[in-house]
Amino acid sequence: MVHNALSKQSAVGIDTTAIRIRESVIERRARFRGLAEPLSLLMALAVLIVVFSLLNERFLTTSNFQNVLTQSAIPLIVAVGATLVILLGSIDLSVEGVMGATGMTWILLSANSRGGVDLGPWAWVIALGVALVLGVASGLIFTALKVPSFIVTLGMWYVGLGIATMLYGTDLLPRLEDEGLKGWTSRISFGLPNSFWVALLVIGLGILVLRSTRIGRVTLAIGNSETIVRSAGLPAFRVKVAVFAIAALLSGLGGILATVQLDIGSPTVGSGVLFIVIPAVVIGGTHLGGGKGGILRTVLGVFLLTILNNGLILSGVESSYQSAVTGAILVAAIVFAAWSQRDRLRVAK
Amino acid sequence: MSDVTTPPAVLRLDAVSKSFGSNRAVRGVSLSIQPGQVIGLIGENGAGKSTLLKILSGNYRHDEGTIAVNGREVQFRGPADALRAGIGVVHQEQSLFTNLTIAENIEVNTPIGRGGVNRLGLYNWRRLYADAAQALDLIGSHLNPKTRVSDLSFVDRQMVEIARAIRVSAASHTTPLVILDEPTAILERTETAILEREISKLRDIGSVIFVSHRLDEVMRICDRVVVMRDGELIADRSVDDVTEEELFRLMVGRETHAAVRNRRSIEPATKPVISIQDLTRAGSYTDVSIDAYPGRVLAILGTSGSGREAVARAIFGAEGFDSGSVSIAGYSGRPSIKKAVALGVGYVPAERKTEGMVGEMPADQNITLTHPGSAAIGPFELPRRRLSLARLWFEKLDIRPREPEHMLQDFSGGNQQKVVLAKWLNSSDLKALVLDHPLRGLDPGAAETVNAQIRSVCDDGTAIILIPDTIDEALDIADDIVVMRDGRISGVFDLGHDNPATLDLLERML
Amino acid sequence: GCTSTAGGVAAGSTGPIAKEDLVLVASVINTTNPYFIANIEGAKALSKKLDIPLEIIDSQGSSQTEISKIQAILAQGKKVVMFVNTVASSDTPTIVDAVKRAGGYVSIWWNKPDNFEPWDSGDNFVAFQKHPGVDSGRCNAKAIGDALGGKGNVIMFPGVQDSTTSQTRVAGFEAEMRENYPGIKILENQPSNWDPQLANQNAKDLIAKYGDEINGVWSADDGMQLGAIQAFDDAGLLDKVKFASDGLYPDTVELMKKGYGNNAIVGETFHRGYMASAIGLYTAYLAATGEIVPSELPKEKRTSFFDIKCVTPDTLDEYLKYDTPTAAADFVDKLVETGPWDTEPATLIGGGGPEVLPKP
Amino acid sequence: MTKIESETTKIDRETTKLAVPVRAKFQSVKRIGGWHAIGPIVIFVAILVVVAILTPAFIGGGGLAIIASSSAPILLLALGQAMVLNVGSIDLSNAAIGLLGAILLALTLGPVAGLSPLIVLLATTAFGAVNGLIVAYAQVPSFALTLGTLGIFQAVALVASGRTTVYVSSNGEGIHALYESGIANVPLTFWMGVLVAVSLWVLLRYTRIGRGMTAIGKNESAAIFSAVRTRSLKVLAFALSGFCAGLAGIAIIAQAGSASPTGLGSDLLLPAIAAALIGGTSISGGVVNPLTVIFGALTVALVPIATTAVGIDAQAQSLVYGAVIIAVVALTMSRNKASIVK
Ligand SMILES: Nc1ncnc2c1ncn2[C@@H]1O[C@H](COP(=O)(O)OP(=O)(O)OP(=O)(O)O)[C@@H](O)[C@H]1O
Ligand SMILES: Nc1ncnc2c1ncn2[C@@H]1O[C@H](COP(=O)(O)OP(=O)(O)OP(=O)(O)O)[C@@H](O)[C@H]1O
Ligand SMILES: [Mg+2]
Ligand SMILES: [Mg+2]
Repeated sequence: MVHNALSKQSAVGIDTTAIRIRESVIERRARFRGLAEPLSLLMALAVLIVVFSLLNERFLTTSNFQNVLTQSAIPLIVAVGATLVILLGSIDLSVEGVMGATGMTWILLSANSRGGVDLGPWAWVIALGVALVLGVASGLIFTALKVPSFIVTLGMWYVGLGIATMLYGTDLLPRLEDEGLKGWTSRISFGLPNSFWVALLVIGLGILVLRSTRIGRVTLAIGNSETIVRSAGLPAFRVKVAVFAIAALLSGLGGILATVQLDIGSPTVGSGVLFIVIPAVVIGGTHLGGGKGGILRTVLGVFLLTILNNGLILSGVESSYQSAVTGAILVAAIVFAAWSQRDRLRVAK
Repeated sequence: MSDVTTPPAVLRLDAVSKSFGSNRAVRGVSLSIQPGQVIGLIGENGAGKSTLLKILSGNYRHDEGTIAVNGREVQFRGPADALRAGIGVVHQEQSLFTNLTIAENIEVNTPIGRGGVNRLGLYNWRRLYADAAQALDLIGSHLNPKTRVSDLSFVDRQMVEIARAIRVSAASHTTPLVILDEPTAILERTETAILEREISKLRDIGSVIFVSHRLDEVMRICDRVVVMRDGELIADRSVDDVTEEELFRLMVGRETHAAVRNRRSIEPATKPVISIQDLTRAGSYTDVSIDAYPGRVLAILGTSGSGREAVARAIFGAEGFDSGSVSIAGYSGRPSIKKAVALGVGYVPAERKTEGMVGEMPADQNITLTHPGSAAIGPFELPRRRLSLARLWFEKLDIRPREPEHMLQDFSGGNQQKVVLAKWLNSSDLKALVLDHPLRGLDPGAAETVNAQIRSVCDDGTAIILIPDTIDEALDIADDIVVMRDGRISGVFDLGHDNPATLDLLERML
Repeated sequence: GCTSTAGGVAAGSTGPIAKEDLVLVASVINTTNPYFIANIEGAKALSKKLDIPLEIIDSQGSSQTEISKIQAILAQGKKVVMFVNTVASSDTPTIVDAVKRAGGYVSIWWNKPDNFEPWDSGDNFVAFQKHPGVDSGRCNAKAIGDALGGKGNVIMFPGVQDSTTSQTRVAGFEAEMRENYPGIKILENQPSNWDPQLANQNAKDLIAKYGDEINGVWSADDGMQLGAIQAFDDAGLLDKVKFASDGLYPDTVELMKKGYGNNAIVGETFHRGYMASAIGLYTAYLAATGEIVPSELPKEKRTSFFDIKCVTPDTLDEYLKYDTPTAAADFVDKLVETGPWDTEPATLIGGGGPEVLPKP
Repeated sequence: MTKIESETTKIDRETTKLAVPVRAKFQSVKRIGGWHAIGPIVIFVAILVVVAILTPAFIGGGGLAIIASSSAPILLLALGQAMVLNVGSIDLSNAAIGLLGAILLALTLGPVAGLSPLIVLLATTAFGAVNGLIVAYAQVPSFALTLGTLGIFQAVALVASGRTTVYVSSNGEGIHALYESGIANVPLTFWMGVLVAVSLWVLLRYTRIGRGMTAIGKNESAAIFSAVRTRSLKVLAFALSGFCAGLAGIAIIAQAGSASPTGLGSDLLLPAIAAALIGGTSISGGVVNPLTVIFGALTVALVPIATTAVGIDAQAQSLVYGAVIIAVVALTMSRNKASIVK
């Protein structure tokens, strides 16, 4: 039982070349893998663009380009928040409800056809405040009461929708009266639609938050292992609440922009956004389990879905089949992406 | 223990206790640590070492007693408080964020406004990488701080953890206290050597609490050894006045059991149970041929990166290979885990928590998961019989506490390992057992029980393929030794007639 | 043992019910659309007029919610007089069955299976009522066809694909164009699920696809039209395109009055949600109180089509009176006076069986 | 070796001996179920009591039967979903499969009569199995995959139905009887769900298949290394989800006698998932009790009915519904301080 091996071993000297070689292999593999996934998404996107432009020459025009960008703007903004939430390993289903509540609050406090008060910029503050309250409520219920985010945000969807419905009441549809704001979202500035500029700003800020701030890094850490986050003394609670608040704020911003885009206030102004945003995040390659993924990938995902939808209409696919074609392409894309990584020990949930 | 008041003890525990329900994991532990001391903390699996350390790291709150750091009494409300007090920890369980880079993991606790995090809370990546590289350099590692932890091997991960613990301690302005809970359990000897050197260096800047089941290591590294048993601190000795045997007795409560293995030679007619021929996997191992015979223990030695684990996994069908063949009991078709198990192979993986056990399942269900034995009739399970079957194994392998209906994750590491072993032993027809670091994290007493069990299975005619922690473990139990280096076999010994010295083996490994 | 289920004990009910025992129930698809809000308004007005309590059911767009909420009210043992704007036509048999068991009386609006007629179900299914979709579609087609001078290209935004309401409107629109405006080409239709947002997006995509080839836009309801108009406005094409749709929402009235775009909206059909609910509820009320016996009514009073008016910017003024704050109450007053089938502007114009689609 | 054993047993711990009786007691409480298992039942009953106090007529008038019958399709879908959640996956397409099943049933009942339900169940089980095969063998995340197949099934339903409501032309009596007749005044469609729940409970608790599934949900890697047939069991979980969806389709036809792509059953995905979760199923896998899922489904069906029965303003019902769903789960969740919830 008494060992003398070690002292001898030290005498032999520690040969670290094997370790060095392994380290360099690791680095090379990591670098390649970092590129591989977004690359296959970009390839898929390129294939779609080529196919659609062959099917209809109007597909590759500036005006359609701007159209696609306008349509992707609101999902992009909301998806930045959704990505953060999914990176936590949670999910935010409340998107459409928050959009409705925020949009209704905003338009009823802005110059609108129903009359009432016009609070100008304060309308933005109060409306986003509503979004913030909903987000913080989701976050707190999720973290403090430990209710799964799926249920919290599902409930919050209905709560938001309920608030919007009650605000809507039984009066006329509120229409936007401010001529400067009407159609603002799709107006072109410096070659791009205004709403897309907003989306770019949000994406930029999102990337900054994720890459370079405490909230962002702890978010990734929580997605990897919350147990370790807690035992490392990191502020898991605050970060989770903050992420839900950010997500709700962005949904709220999306709700206001959607209201501007439609020119009328409606409790269901966000309808359909959830089913673009979540698939976009997933297609982008962000893991639903949390910890892996990023905002730029989500951006690709949103573009993929928007272009797919736009391209199917432009190439005249019968509308009954559109969901099937989208679904089939989605299945093909994820199977294609996962095929090379198949391994008998890999766990995909 | 010591009446000297200057300098104040880095850490002083006074009658600290902690219970989980009715289980008093730590009972009235008093201990004081002076600056520059390396304290070895040893004890059986489940003795309460980790629990004590988790109290110190703020993960658990103690029920009774006081803790003073640098002479000031502290109340840790959470891990953050402990960090602030200058206590850096390497937990027994792996605790790195595998999706983040090495640098982020090391710098994860850097307070805002310091190091790579500016006052606005924004990260300065260049600074972060530089700091991390420096921290790694301290422990002799040259890993690129930009590497993601998921790409690292066990060993490298452990290095990162230690670098982080040291960094946390050094970042506070107090005398650092570094707590290492079994940091060497998953390290190979070469890495342990580096680590030992580093721990010795830490003496100059602070103090260390070091937990290990390897008594020789403890004797070499530490100044003082404290022994825990059943949650109590039962001995506190200077390394100079204690021997390994004495420590063993203190821990386990009995003398070491030195069994000498009667080695048998292979009878001429015997066919190997497992025979691998020219097995090659690019970048991992090349032209490996090994035969494992019934009733014999075959140990594969090698350093990390030698490819021995990959070979073991290939035998079990868990990983593919590029060329060559694996034949189990005459079958050499397409390998898969299911096929291997059907042919009577068992595998105890090195990563027990993730691959070896379903932690959130009761121990009895883990035991019968693969081979239900008498606990199932056809597809139907019989919970009562399952429980009594599990009780049998609990007795036989001395798994404690004797409560097979408890979640496996609530057992201590050593006992979990025994349950994993029992899962395979429960087979009525176990032809071969592949053991990847089976004694990892086991206390010497438990290690002996497990070893005895392995021997007994082997004597019943099962072939054992063992990837041991140490050369001595191999010499202790093996009939055959295969040495691997850089993916190739560099030596084969039949201990029936060869008698290799440790140094011979070591030379072939390095 | 096996017993009969689904709530009530009474299987069907004949004989008049005292007014004090009655409760009015109006079930709408959602409460976030002007049309359904108007449904509620009409029900409230009638409730006030008849002095009978009213309960509103919000189906939240779900058949399951609709049916279970209706059953919840029935289970309380009240004698209901019910108006249901069904979420899907397939809901009708279940609802009728439940009401029948509970001994209530129900009028269904807009959606029901073609082969499921009131006279096959006894007196409790008082009537199925709607405004004819074909007329609506034809009316819109005329407006666009005339505005375009019989030449040009049109895109269409139908509602949910499996909705008969949308299908009949589409059929009417296409038939009218085919028969009387051969110079007008229908470029494409993109079902937009009654959703203004989706119509807005689809319109944007079709603008990208056809650009200024588009001369006319038809939508199956005004909600979708509001979304589509905004898309054309954003693209700067509003001045060149003509719109027509069904429903003449108050918001549309405002746009038409303003001459939005270059008098972009050229045609609408007029009907009001409060009229539908008031007619439906009142018919059921008459049956409940025994003032009419459904089985003795002619078939067109059981499966009934009510008039819709074609509105153009020139005739718009005639309809403003129906949107005053007292309009619903006024309508109800007249309704109670003249009966459910003869109240202007929603008078009975036909029925007695499924709406006949024009031959393609 | 024998020597070791005798010695080690001698030093068996005091703690162990002390701990056993207390723990055993705790175990027996747990065996009854604990809050985790009875929570959903208690909450359902509590809401029911509130409704009964506020509107006694509702309960007297067969309210329970209404709740049970409207919960039947939700229950069936929730049970399938729970099986998939148990292996750590999710099936977003099961409600669409159910509706497609209903449409197929309506289309085929006339021509092939009694064979039709069998064909439909076979088809929906196969649809589920295809999901499972792709998830297991292509190793794609189930969320993304079933989102894709959801779109496909929806389109198939739309096309198969001819974009309109499909009515059972003949031979519908047998199916309709499932809704018309019942036990204890509750329709057979609901009892069908209960039967499935009990079967699944037996499967999970008393068979190796169930044990394997749970092991996959709790630690798939360990399950792979324990030679659990992980892939087959995943396929089985998805196939069961498809099968349950087929039964839900039958329940829909039993109730409505017709089906349409946007009609009854077209919006059951989220309610069914909510029912599974309220019934104590863990969204991250490995924890499920089909018996409590019954009460999850009953609760999900009860809340909107209750808001109406109690007479909450129509425009506020959404808000109340959302708040109650959150509150119910908050109350029924079993949690401890250290647990991680996602
Ligand atoms: N979270 C917990 N809940 C309940 N009991 C626990 C918990 N953690 C530890 N225990 C129990 O406390 C006792 C001490 O465990 P601890 O992990 O401290 O042992 P250890 O000395 O570190 O053992 P090892 O050498 O195996 O790591 C054991 O009986 C263990 O089962
Ligand atoms: N899937 C893989 N693909 C490529 N290279 C791999 C793969 N798995 C392992 N390797 C590489 O193969 C080499 C051998 O790894 P392995 O884990 O088998 O070492 P080992 O000698 O068994 O380690 P230990 O010292 O822990 O026994 C390492 O350089 C490792 O990076
Ligand atoms: Mg420990
Ligand atoms: Mg290794």
